[in-house]
Amino acid sequence: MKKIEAIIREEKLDAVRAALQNSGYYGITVSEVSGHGREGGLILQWRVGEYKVDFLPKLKVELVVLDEDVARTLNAITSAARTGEMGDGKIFVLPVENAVRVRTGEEGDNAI
Amino acid sequence: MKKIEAIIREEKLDAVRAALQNSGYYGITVSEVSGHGREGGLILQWRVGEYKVDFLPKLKVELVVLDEDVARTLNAITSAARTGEMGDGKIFVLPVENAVRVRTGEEGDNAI
Amino acid sequence: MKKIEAIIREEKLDAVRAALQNSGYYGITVSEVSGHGREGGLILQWRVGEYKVDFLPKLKVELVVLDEDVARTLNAITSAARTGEMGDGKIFVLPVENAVRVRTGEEGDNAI
Amino acid sequence: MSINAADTAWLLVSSALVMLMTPGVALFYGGMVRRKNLLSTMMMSFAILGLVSLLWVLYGYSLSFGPDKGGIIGGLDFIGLRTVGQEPSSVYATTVPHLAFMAFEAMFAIITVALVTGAVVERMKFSAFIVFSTLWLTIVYCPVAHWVWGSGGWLARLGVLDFAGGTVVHINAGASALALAWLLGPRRGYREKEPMEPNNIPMVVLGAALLWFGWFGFNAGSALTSGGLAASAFVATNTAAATAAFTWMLLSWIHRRPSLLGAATGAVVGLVAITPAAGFVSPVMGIPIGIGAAVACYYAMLLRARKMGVDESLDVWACHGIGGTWGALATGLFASVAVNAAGANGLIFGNAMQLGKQLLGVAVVWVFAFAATWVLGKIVDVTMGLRVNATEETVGLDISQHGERAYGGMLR
Amino acid sequence: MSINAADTAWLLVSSALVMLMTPGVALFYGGMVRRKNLLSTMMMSFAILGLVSLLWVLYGYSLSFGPDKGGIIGGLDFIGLRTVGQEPSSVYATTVPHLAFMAFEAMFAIITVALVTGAVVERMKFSAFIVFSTLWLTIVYCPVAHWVWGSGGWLARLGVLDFAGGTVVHINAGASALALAWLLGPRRGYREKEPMEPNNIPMVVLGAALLWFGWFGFNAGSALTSGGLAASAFVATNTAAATAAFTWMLLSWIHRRPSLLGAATGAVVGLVAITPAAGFVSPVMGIPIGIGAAVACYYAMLLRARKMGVDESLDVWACHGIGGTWGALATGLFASVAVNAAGANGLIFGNAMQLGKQLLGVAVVWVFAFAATWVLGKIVDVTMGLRVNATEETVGLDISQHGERAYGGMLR
Amino acid sequence: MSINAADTAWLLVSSALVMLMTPGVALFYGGMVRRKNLLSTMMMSFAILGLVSLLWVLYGYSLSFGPDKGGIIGGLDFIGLRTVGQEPSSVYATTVPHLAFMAFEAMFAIITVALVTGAVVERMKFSAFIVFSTLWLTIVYCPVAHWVWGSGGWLARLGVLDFAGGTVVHINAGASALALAWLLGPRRGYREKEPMEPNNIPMVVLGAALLWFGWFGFNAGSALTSGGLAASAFVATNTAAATAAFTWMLLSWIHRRPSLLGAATGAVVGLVAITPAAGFVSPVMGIPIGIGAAVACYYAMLLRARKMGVDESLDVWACHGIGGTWGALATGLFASVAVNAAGANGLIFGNAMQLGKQLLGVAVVWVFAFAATWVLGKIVDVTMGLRVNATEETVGLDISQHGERAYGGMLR
Ligand SMILES: Nc1ncnc2c1ncn2[C@@H]1O[C@H](COP(=O)(O)OP(=O)(O)O)[C@@H](O)[C@H]1O
Ligand SMILES: Nc1ncnc2c1ncn2[C@@H]1O[C@H](COP(=O)(O)OP(=O)(O)O)[C@@H](O)[C@H]1O
Ligand SMILES: Nc1ncnc2c1ncn2[C@@H]1O[C@H](COP(=O)(O)OP(=O)(O)O)[C@@H](O)[C@H]1O
Repeated sequence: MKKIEAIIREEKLDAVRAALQNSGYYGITVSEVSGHGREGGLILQWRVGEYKVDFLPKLKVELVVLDEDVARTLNAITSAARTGEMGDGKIFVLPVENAVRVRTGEEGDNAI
Repeated sequence: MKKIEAIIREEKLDAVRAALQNSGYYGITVSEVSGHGREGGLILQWRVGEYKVDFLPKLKVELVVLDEDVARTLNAITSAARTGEMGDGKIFVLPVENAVRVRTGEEGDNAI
Repeated sequence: MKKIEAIIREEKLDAVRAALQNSGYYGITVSEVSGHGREGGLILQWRVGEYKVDFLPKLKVELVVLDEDVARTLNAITSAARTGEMGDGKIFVLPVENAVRVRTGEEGDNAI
Repeated sequence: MSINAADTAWLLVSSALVMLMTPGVALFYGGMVRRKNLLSTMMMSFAILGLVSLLWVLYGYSLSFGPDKGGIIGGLDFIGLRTVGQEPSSVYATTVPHLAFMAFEAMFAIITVALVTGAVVERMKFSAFIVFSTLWLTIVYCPVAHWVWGSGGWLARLGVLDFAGGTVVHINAGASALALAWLLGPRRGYREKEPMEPNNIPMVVLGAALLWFGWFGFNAGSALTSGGLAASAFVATNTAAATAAFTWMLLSWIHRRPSLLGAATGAVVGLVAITPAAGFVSPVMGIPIGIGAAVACYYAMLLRARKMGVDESLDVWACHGIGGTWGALATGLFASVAVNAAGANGLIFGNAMQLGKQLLGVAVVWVFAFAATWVLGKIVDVTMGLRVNATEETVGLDISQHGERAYGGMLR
Repeated sequence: MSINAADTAWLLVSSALVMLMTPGVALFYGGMVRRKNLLSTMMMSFAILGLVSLLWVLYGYSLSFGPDKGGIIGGLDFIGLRTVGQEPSSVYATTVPHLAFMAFEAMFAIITVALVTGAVVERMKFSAFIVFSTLWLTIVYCPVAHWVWGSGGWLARLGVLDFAGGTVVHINAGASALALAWLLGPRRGYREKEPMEPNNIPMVVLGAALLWFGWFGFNAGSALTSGGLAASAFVATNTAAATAAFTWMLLSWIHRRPSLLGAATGAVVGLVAITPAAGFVSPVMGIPIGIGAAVACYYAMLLRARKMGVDESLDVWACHGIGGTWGALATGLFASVAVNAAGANGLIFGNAMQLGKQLLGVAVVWVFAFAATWVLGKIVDVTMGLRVNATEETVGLDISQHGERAYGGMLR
Repeated sequence: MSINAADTAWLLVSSALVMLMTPGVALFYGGMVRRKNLLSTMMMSFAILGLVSLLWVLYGYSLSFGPDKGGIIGGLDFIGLRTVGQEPSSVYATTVPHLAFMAFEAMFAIITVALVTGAVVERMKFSAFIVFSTLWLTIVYCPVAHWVWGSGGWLARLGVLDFAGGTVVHINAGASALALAWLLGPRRGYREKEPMEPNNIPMVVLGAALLWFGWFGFNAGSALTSGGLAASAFVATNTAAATAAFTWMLLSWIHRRPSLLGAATGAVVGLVAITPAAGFVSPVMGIPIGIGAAVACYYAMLLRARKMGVDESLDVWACHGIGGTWGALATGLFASVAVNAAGANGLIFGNAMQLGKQLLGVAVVWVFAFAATWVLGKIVDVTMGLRVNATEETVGLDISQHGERAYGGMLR
């Protein structure tokens, strides 16, 4: 099992979800994060003058997949989340040693 | 050391915390996440008609434990978080290579 | 590649960011989390009487770094985030098997 | 009598101000519950604004202010506003259109029911709430309003003074809140864990501000004319609110730190306590009345929270029941015919009798409201059930009762 | 005539109350959009408060209420408030300073333009919005106000009754909203996914409460004097709002669960529907008018959402267009000269003619507002473009149009 | 003289409206600070509402409006409202109860102190704030109010015009804010990083809306009678607010994008600037006064932020100090006895003297307020310390000073 953590643009969530569902994964966990990277920050206005906000809102999509599905899932996310502009985000793959489905107590691959 | 990531129902946090404390872990980090899985979404109302919200509020409980405590901790969380209904959540175990306690600079098992 | 997850005090974000930038990492992802540890909770007031809040606001800083940069990065974060009081937080190091830059599709070390 | 345009303008404005107090209650209470019950709490006040406005026009006004039947209740002559028109009433507020007086009184009935909701938030079934409120308006509020304010009402005839609603509104709401909370039982998790933290204190403060603002209509409007008495009641009101807010702030400071939630609560209890007295006492009496209100309600709240086994969630009893009682008694202490010739002198002006009358009024309303509410609540409980089930309560009433959530967004 | 101080006080207070309604609209609408467009939605109302106040003083009042030119438009005599002073006008509100009447009417013009914004939120370019609003005020609002309310206006002369703006304000806004939403096209993602969830329902409720509060000035203030008629309009207004709020709540309950957003919407449509009738019908008629409003607007909204291909985002048409139409027709049904001698009898008092006149008024304003708005919108579209581009819309108008975000913080 | 019921109704309503402005300030300021200081910022205004209401009744009114002592201060005759009753005063507002005038003036004292808080948010110790405010009311506000508005006050006698508080309220608050901010020093992190982002712009807008609404009472109420002058001041007020809001929006647009925070700020500075002029100038003069206010305050704010080394956090000086100065001078330019016979002609009507008098009034209040505040602040600083310590400031004043947090919840 691997855990896939994708940092994506907020507006790409629907596309990514659809792509994942197409590759058979509907179980995902999403959280609101703030990212800083190559992409420039946001210029906002105050009553007079302006200021820069360094962190931009991003979403972190987490899902655990079977080893054999990693490549497919990465492709699905990558193509769904891409705009080609800076700030499209990153995907990381982490090893997972075990998983448990709380409802049933099933462990390992069955829990996913 | 292993990292345990448990996606649980919001209302189960207290039970999970108590169970963890009983097994000797009081240091935990919790965040608000949104999950989608087998569980159906939420039906909400608009001025007329209704709509479905796909993501349900969940909590992610993260804690790093010693290798020998993994099984015990998993059991504690699983039984505390279970209702038996769809949407009870999942627990994932990830390997951790090192840990540092910021306050003291201690590393490894001592840092937990 | 390793993933560094640092739970820090909210007010230390700027210092940590600066320290990371000095060691060559400007790409980071931050989220608001709630932590419970050795540090006592917060005493708040109600209309009469008071109550204790167990979870304190913390920030989770996540970044993926090259293997050779782990030690340097840990040092940078540790010294920037330290106050010496309880509640300074923890840093965990997790193995990462792969990374993808969504914008370009680059994989592995190049994606960081 | 003929219409005085200035009095009419003042009473219409006052009616609008009192109307705004019910959304004020919605915010004041809404900010103090947990987020999952925020809409449900606001909905109780908002639904009451609709329901009671309507019932008042249909029959509530008639039961309260219709021609007296034996001192107990008003007759049905004003049902559906029959004969309530643009001309003044011959007995109430004789310088303004009868409709204006009716509207002003409607706002009092509305907010009284809305106040009671503070006792039942976070666990009462909405359907039961609507049925209970209808019964309570009819069987508790209308009679008490008639006794105290109705021409011929028995407490009025005995000389009980209640300028703007210490008994009719506040004791009535406070005693009923206690009875209903007792029947309902505590919220799940009450006292097991940390208290239920208020979700939005700025919202509470905004609610308190709208209450304070609207209370000028409530109290100074109760002069029913524009002039010296209204001005006097206005100043008494502001002084009591300010003094009590500051006193409560000091009490919390002595205890720990100056609390904003405390100051907002203090303002409200000061307003409650000055309500029955506003047009009978010299405005500077707002100071002792305000101090007394803050101290009495603060310790009543402590007592309720620590000693009484009842989860009277937002402390309607401690704020309105105790505040209203103190205000009613303070009227018996500080009232002066120099301020209002239609009133009476109180104890400090040598008339101990008045304090006795006030005590009687307080006792009657306490006992009647508590008992009648208990019976009505029990009937609703037995027939349809007062509480939501455990799952509904855990999920929160916003979603379980109303299918809505306060803050929508892409994710949460 | 000489100035009546009580009437003046009442009209000034009413003007202030109506002014507060525009921030009420900002909150009511702001709470219903997605968070990324919250400021942009509020900004539309706030900018209109600035812009229309100014244009009204410069020429809007003159076009609407200046000396009649052929029943069609007012003359330019009042440009820049020339000759509009502290003395009463000889034709309008003759017991109050002309300036007070002017101010009261200004607030109506402002809120009417603000209402239209509900159709265009989340996608209209701010610059285009400002240009469109200026044109719309000048070419749609001012003429219609003159026709119905101007001394000599052709619809007024025909005997069309509109006490406080059923045609001038609500039908005008509703029909224009529909035309403009149609030109603009739907929001990106409209109907592809779940509906755009309201970001803050408590804010919607606060907005509705301020609207209800301010509407007392809107309707009872439209008596232009303090007295029986104002009181009657006041009660009619409150009764209709309450009845419609409760009815809409029941409709949502029948469908699924009692909705707070529904109750708040119901209150608004009840207020809309009573607007043209408030000073012509007996107050108890607020009940049928309120019920009718809730039912008509509820199903109009369902129809719009399910059958019509237009993303009229916050349903200005269903709420104000349909609510205003029902109110205008209900005036033709229920009006009574016993309530207001300056009015007329309606159908139920044997005067079927009046219903015909009302129908005429409704039809004329519907057609004119829709057509003129379509033309104006088209002109703006062709010259400068009505919509933001796709990226701006995706990012949200708060950041793309205004360089601001609603809730700042360390991170998000 | 005898009481005029209409004037009384108008003044009581105006008093209620002005009272609401202080919660308006709480929201306006509260939305602009960082979230960790939101309650603390609101608390400053709310505590002042309590404290100053009380002090005003106890002695503030007497010092300001008691029988003149040498043009400098009022006598102690009105201490504790002695002899301030339901009958009119013989010198002030002689057609309304003396208590009504007292209440109206109380609201001005309250909001003036609340305005100053904008300079000290996010770092001032609450205990020091309470002590300072008490001193400041007594030693700065009351004398200045007496000089300008007290019967026999030396500036009044010299013919300085200030209709509703350009000098007494706004310059007084603005100059004092500057002095106090200077003493306090900047917030930690000020200018090192990005500016402190406002936590809640919708809250700022709601605050601005309540200010605008309440300001009708502030300015039009200052006519102290209901009639032509009140109507004229009402229109001047709305026109200036609208024009300045729109102008500021354009200024931000020229710079970058039309800003909602900017429009809300513009409305406030327009209201500030029209304050001294409202009842002396023709209403259409609200246009140049509004434009001037927006431009002057916009650039003053830029100057303060970029050139002056002082963290006058919410720009009380730039908004109220500069706005009030412009308004006071504009009164000297545009005043006309045709509008108000009790006023004077300004420069454009040939009376250059008046501008000189206005300049004198401005200079006196500037210098006195700045200097006296500096001395009082220094005394408080030396005796008890003005600032919280570094940890308290980092954690935020909500928790460190008040033991509360704005938004509670299960987790954060
Ligand atoms: N090394 C990293 N570790 C963790 N998160 C990162 C890292 N680099 C980038 N990110 C996340 O990815 C987001 C996009 O990165 P950015 O550099 O702006 O775009 P791009 O990958 O297109 O060059 C950032 O906002 C941040 O949240
Ligand atoms: N493969 C997965 N990876 C990450 N999170 C998951 C995965 N599957 C489920 N989840 C999380 O667990 C929650 C519960 O899952 P769900 O399928 O609804 O219940 P159950 O596990 O009881 O069948 C989801 O809301 C989601 O947050
Ligand atoms: N075992 C753990 N797993 C995950 N997070 C932890 C763990 N222990 C502590 N934390 C996080 O670190 C924060 C600081 O820990 P705490 O024990 O209070 O301080 P210290 O490390 O200085 O003793 C906690 O609030 C919690 O978020």
